[in-house]
Amino acid sequence: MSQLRLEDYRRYGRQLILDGIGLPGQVKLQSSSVVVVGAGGLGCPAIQYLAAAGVGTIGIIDHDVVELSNLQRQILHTEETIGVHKAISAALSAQRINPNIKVEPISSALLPENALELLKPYDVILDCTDNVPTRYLLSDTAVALGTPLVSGAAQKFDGQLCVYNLGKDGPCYRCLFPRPPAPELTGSCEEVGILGAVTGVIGNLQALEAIKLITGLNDGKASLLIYSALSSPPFRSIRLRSRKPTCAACGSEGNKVGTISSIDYITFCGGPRPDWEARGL
Amino acid sequence: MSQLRLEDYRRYGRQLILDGIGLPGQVKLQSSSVVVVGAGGLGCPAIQYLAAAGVGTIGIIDHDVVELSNLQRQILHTEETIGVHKAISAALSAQRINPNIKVEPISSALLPENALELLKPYDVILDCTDNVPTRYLLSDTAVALGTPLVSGAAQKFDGQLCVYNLGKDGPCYRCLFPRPPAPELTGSCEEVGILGAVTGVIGNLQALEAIKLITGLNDGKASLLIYSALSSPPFRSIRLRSRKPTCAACGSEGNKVGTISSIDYITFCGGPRPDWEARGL
Amino acid sequence: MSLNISVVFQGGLDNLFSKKPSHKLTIPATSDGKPANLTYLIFWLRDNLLSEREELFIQDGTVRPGILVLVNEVEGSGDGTDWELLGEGDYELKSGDEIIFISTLHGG
Amino acid sequence: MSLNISVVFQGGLDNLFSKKPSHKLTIPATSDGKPANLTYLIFWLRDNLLSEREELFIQDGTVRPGILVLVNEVEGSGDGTDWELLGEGDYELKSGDEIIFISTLHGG
Ligand SMILES: [Zn+2]
Ligand SMILES: [Zn+2]
Repeated sequence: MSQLRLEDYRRYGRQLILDGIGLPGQVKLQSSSVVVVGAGGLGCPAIQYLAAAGVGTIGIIDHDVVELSNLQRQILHTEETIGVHKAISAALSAQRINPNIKVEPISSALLPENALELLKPYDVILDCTDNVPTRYLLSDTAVALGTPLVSGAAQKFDGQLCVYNLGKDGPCYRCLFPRPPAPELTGSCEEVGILGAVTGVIGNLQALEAIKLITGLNDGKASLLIYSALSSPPFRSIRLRSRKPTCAACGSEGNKVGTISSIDYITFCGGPRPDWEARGL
Repeated sequence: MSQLRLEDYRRYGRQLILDGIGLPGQVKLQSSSVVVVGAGGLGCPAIQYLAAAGVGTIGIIDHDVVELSNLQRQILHTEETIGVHKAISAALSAQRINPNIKVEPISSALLPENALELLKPYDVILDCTDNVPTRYLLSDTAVALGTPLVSGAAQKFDGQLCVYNLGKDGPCYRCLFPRPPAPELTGSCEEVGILGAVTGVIGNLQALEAIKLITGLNDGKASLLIYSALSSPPFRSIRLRSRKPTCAACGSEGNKVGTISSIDYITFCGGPRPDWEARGL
Repeated sequence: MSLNISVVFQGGLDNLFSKKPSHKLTIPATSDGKPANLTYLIFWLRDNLLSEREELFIQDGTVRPGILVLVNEVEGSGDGTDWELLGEGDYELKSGDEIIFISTLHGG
Repeated sequence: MSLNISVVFQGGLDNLFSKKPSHKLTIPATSDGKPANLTYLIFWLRDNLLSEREELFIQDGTVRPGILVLVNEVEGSGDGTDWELLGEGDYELKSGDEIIFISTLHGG
């Protein structure tokens, strides 16, 4: 078991004195690994607070490069890193925040062929992606690996947060949404507006859920948090049902209904476009 | 009225296409000024998203210097700026995020003698401080200036958010809490534990409220948001009453009950200690 | 018998319903005397409240993939139930019910 | 007559009450036959539920400065009322009431 270095007692002092964290919690954080898929609007704030809290190993998967239009919300990137892979740019910023942790940037696209291998080394997966197919791929892979998936999403003034595949009974993304919506209905990455601070709130909450999972502070009850910055009240929590026995991904053998189609995973933003013909369109 | 530069259409494109922001909203953000009091756990994420969104002028008031124990949550500071004034360190990071805005670091303590003068130039005030006396000083000053005050607070796993002095009828901090709690009961700055991501969530929400105020997206109804990271549900919203006619700060002339004592403002963390004798202790 | 219910649209679905997230509605009785159920409500909303782009709300006789339907989600108590637990579209509405339609978000 | 009420402590006040934020309580009738009001509840909580440091909960015959008391705050509807609107300590409790005690936070 790793121990804290002397200066870590000073660095993490304010969380070391928390009931529920303490020295054992800090050692757990230091020994744990979290992978953040997507170093964009959600990934940046999530990475920031995971790094600051002392999570020992942070993987960052993103194959995009930084553009000027990202800087309005992706606060780990700067004008200096325009054109650099986001995974690298975010890793540099994360190491500035905490030079004592290990950051592993991965600048390849997450694909059905490499997802299991890329995600396997990590204790917790954060879904900070910006598109439906990768969300299904991440959920199905998290089920296969038995890894909890902290899923965030944000559009316009709205956000959503959920921990999928939580413990023995927690539902997966596919339990709630068995079939993906048609790609032509969800808008491409470019079209949808987003206020930066909304991604900030959700990404922050994702880091927090990861920290709760690692330190044992999660209550084990799956719920969906819905955020709407312009509504009153802005937050709603919805208790979720258990894992669905008929779920094509996480259901029990013999009860599964439907199959997981590889077409569910097509279309990473900026990647291959969906096969419209195959969808009868 | 200032106009956007050509590259700003690219930089802010994702929020320019939002219903409710658009070009007029972006121009309002660019023409507006926000002052963040406290460049700590709440101030850092707030500054970050105000800067990224293109708020034209950001004042940062903090007289502390960066310490290693801050880095677990104050994500604009780094090991390189240990020993530097937080206002300066945060300003440097804010300019990295957005070189096109004006950042005004102010490294002096906010005191009853200078509060009016320091805060007067700004359209919105963010209370990101860490102590009770400064919260009263900020609220009373915001009332005197007629400026909305976006107040955040965070301790341990809990946070609170409220916009005080909102519009004609919104209550001030003193309407809700007429008398400060005794300093010996609230704990000093050092003693209280705090999880970084909790300050992140609240600081982010403060930036968001400021952006709503500036762009006219605030619904004008005062409410208190209560956050508890370990509770289910984690957020509760509480509608607040109107301004209290008897409030010693914002009440109507002739109806005010009680007076504002200068002792309410004593004890900036690391500053002068309260006069225990005067308090009969 | 007509029913008074609340309907809430979230995750951008309000854009399809005159950009209004909350609606207090009086749903008329069914014409065939059967109890009004969720499926009846969904089609009634299409015919009477939907302002645009039906395909973003209904597909194959139910809400399109990516929409979650909740009945009487009670905040705080956390005892909301999503509609699959209630027999999906067969859930019989009663006066005072609150039905929430949430579209899953995918942006990041 | 005894009353069944819920009491919630937030903002760190749960630490004074066995670290438990939510309590379902049965409050006995007053001994003098007067209706049980908020002031009665506050003292009953002190005598029966408080586990430590009374001065962090009560001062000068009411809750200490920095504590907000809400009666039947209904989430979502946003129609909670804080107790000053209800005549402060004179508010008469009824069965089913939810009373929330919130300590203001000051950290940052
Ligand atoms: Zn499943
Ligand atoms: Zn007032």
